[in-house]
Amino acid sequence: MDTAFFVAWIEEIAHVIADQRDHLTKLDAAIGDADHGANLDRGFSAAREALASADPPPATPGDVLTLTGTTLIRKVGGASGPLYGSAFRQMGKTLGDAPEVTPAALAMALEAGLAVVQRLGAAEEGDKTMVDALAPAIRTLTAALEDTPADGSYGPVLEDAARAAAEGAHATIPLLARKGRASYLGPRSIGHEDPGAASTALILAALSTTAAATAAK
Amino acid sequence: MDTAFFVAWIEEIAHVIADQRDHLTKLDAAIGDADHGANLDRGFSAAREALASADPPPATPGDVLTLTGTTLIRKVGGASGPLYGSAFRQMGKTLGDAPEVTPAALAMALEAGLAVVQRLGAAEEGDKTMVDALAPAIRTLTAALEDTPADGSYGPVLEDAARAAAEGAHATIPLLARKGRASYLGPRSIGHEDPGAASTALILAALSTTAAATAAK
Amino acid sequence: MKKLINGADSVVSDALTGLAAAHPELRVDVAKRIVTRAGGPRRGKVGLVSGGGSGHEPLHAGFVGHGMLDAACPGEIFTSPVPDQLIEATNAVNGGAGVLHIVKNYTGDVLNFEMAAELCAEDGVEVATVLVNDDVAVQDSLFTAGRRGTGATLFVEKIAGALAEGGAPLDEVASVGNEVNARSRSFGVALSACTTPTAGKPTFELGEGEIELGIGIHGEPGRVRAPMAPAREIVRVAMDAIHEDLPLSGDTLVLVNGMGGTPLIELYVVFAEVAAYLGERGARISRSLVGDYVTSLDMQGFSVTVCRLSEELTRLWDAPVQTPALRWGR
Amino acid sequence: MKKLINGADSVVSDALTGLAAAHPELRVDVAKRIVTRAGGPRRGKVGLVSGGGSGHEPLHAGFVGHGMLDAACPGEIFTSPVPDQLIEATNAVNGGAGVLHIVKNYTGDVLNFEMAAELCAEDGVEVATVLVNDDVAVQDSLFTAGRRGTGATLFVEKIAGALAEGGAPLDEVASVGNEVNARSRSFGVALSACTTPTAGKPTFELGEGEIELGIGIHGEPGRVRAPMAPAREIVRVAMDAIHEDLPLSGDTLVLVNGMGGTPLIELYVVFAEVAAYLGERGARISRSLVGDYVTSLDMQGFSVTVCRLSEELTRLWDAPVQTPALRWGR
Ligand SMILES: Nc1ncnc2c1ncn2[C@@H]1O[C@H](COP(=O)(O)OP(=O)(O)O)[C@@H](O)[C@H]1O
Ligand SMILES: Nc1ncnc2c1ncn2[C@@H]1O[C@H](COP(=O)(O)OP(=O)(O)O)[C@@H](O)[C@H]1O
Ligand SMILES: [Mg+2]
Ligand SMILES: [Mg+2]
Ligand SMILES: [Mg+2]
Ligand SMILES: [Mg+2]
Repeated sequence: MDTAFFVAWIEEIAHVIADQRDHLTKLDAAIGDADHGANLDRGFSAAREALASADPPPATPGDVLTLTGTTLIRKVGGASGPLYGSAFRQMGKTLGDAPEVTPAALAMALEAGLAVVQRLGAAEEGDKTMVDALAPAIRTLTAALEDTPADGSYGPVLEDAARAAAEGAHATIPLLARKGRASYLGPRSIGHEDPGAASTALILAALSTTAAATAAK
Repeated sequence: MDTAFFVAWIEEIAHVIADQRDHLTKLDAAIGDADHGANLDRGFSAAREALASADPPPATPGDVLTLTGTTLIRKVGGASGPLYGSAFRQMGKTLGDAPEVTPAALAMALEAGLAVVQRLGAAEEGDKTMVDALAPAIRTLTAALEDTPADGSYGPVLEDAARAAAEGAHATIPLLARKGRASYLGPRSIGHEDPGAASTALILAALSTTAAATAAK
Repeated sequence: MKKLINGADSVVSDALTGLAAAHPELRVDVAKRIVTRAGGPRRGKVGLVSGGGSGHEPLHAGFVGHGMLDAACPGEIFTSPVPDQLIEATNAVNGGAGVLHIVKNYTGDVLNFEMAAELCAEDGVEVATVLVNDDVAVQDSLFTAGRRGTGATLFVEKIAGALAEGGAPLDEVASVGNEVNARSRSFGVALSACTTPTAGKPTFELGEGEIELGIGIHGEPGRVRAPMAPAREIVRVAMDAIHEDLPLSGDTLVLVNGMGGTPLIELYVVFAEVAAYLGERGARISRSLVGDYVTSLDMQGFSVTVCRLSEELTRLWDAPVQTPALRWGR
Repeated sequence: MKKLINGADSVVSDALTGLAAAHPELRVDVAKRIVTRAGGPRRGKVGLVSGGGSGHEPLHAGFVGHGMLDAACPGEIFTSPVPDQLIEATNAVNGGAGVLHIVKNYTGDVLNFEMAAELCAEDGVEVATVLVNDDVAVQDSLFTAGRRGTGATLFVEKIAGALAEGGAPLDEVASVGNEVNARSRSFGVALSACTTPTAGKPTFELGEGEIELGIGIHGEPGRVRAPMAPAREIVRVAMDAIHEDLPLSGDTLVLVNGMGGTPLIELYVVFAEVAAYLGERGARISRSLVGDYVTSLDMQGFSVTVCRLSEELTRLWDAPVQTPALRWGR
């Protein structure tokens, strides 16, 4: 996966988040404050623009993710801004200046991003946050890497990871929230999908979509 | 018509206004400020209590109407308080200390009451106010007096006056208001019955009811 | 209808009880419904009395205090006070220099104040009256009830209050009040109707895409219903109506007033448009207020009031005032 | 949804434009969304910066001025500001004595302020933080997000602001802020949900006979839904929750706060009940505020905040303040 791949990923995220903006807002209206869709839409469309207009353009996958993270921090606000922003920045840092990223390196970067989210937000799995989508996705990815086909095609692996993220998001429905705004609702948070987990699932789905599109070329 | 008759009239007014309170409020909500029912209910139930607890009790019809008017002024507020209050006070004054009131004297008193309403409020007939119910009622009464039966039974005469008031109230529906709050609506006041005209019709209906009840005894 | 009340009949008394608890600097007679300054009348100072129906808070009780009113008489919701209240308040604040009645032009208010003024005069109290009628949405003629008194009431109470505080005689205080009224115009817009506790439901129904233009402060519908529009366009309708009646130029005092249910953030959006409108016409906002001052229960909407200032009026506006709802300089 | 706006995306900017037009004593950077005092920082005075999502007006921009905040950073509606804003504001108000961040305890606010504080510290600016978490409706533990910051924010900003104005050093200003927070508790009740401009419809639906108990200020539902009840009973629920957490006695500062869509007359009815409740427990209301101070757009409802005063806190509360929404003593 090269620099263009990562730019394509962020563009795909911006696209799918814009598309699902109202859905995310609706999820946040139920157990939060009805701004998650608008927040991420503002953030990722700014990231897409930042990447397009960066001069010089980002030279490495690490540059792409770092600039994305910085832009999210600068544009989103709320809880998701610093969390996603720091995660992307950490991923960028972890990738360093490698021009090509292997699935294994990507998994490590995601792992580092998750660690930052947990350091900042102190959420454990099961607390009904974005962590509940990100953690299982990474686990699936790491496990699948062990039997990646020799031809190095990582499409199916990322597809599995995206599916795990979606399942993780779905599995937040019966949970009682212990972090973020939803926690104020106590038991009334039960029965609703966490908006941040849902957006994480979209971000991982975008990764898989991007891989499929790249493979198709 | 003696003192007891006038006390009975005020009691009947209090009764019928309480009964029609929501209806009057609804009329006032359409082209005013939704308080006419509450205003008159407060006023006439206070008048009934004032009459019941007056010590010494009112000795003449004039006393009854004066005390009623004073109580309305003290308890109602709004436009209808001073208008109805002054009208009743003026009627009381006009009747003087006569112990018995003839239909002719009553007509004169009502006439004097109307004059006060018009002096204070400057409304002409056709301006969509209580004047539009009171004026035709008085005209009917005065005209009918000329052929009151020799036995002095004034029931049918008062019934005619009440009917004229009701018709006058009904006839305010197509009018454009030129006085009171409804005038702020301009042409949008058309199509609604004036609440004050409606309450005047109730007051005259109460007069006729009281006469009928007295005659039945 | 959901309201934070104990019952429709006790709203006004309960609110006055709360007013008394919150403002020890006021004397609140809950039973008689008279709010005065705790200190009593000042010898030789003209007393200012205002009043009107309840439901317009902070008007008028929230404007009782140093530099503004001496007494307020709240009536029932949307019902003018009765003469007894006004007479008692007039006597309570009479410091021997006479009393000014500030009356919003509604038939009920005018009649009840007139009765009170007559009786006070018979008792030897000198009473003058300023009639406030600033609402350009309403046709003004001898053959109508005339224009309503709305936002300019606050201006009149503040500026006449400042002059009275300075020791001016009754005729001057009345005349500055009349001047402020003559220099002021208002226009109101509703996004929703209000609900009185006794009626229990909204006085009119507005659809999702409708607004009322030219509303008053008693929940009555406006002159016309119009389609919902961006703030910029709604403000233009309001300001055009004002500007047509009183060409706007020079220094102005501007009140962007919430009707009770409108968030402050929206009032500031409106204020930005009012400022742009005035700027385009070369008028200057030299003093302003943004907030809920002359309300209509829970109605959503706003009114804008503009007063063309003179130097003297500006000075009086700036004079210290210390009331529950308006305070500066002390 | 009907709102007095030009569009969902421009609400915050348009309102800031209005704020600038209405308050020449403020410097409003509409593009960067930073509101400071027009004068710039005072050498040697601790700077106070607060901020948070928009939609809570007058909080925080309405509290910028002498004796209170030096800067406010409004975010998008209900979205905390971003670090850039906070860093720039911190630098703008740094008079060399360090800067206090007053942060309401929400994950987003905490994280963004933390990032800003870290970067400011790296740049050599001394930053201290007071975290406000007064809302007793929310469970407080290490394993939750903790209690929300609501009405006590105003108390912290006023009292820390007064101390800073007097020239106290950063640690003392921070410590009085923490003390105010520790002595304050709040509880909120909604009669209706609010509607954000982007969502376009209410965040939850309440039936004609239902209310939400224990709500925050972001339109989130409360802890429980309950049947509508008279003001007296609703107030008892709120005050019991506060009293259980912080036994009420002695001198208190009480805020009865409207959520944005509640008429003032109802807030005074609520205040009367709060006063009766405190009176029964032998506590004294020695200072108070009634009105819309920490709002949630157009939500109908109220919150009550009680702070147990000391003599020193009372003195600081009484110190002069001159801001758009809170003003006395000058
Ligand atoms: N402490 C936390 N750790 C991890 N994720 C969190 C935490 N707090 C909130 N989140 C995530 O952030 C999402 C909400 O984001 P958003 O609505 O944009 O911000 P805000 O809650 O400030 O309005 C939640 O759905 C949750 O997934
Ligand atoms: N100038 C007037 N002359 C005669 N009647 C009037 C006048 N103004 C108002 N009214 C009557 O008063 C009625 C309204 O009374 P009410 O609702 O109690 O007072 P308010 O208008 O002050 O709320 C109107 O329906 C009308 O009949
Ligand atoms: Mg949110
Ligand atoms: Mg009426
Ligand atoms: Mg009325
Ligand atoms: Mg948010």
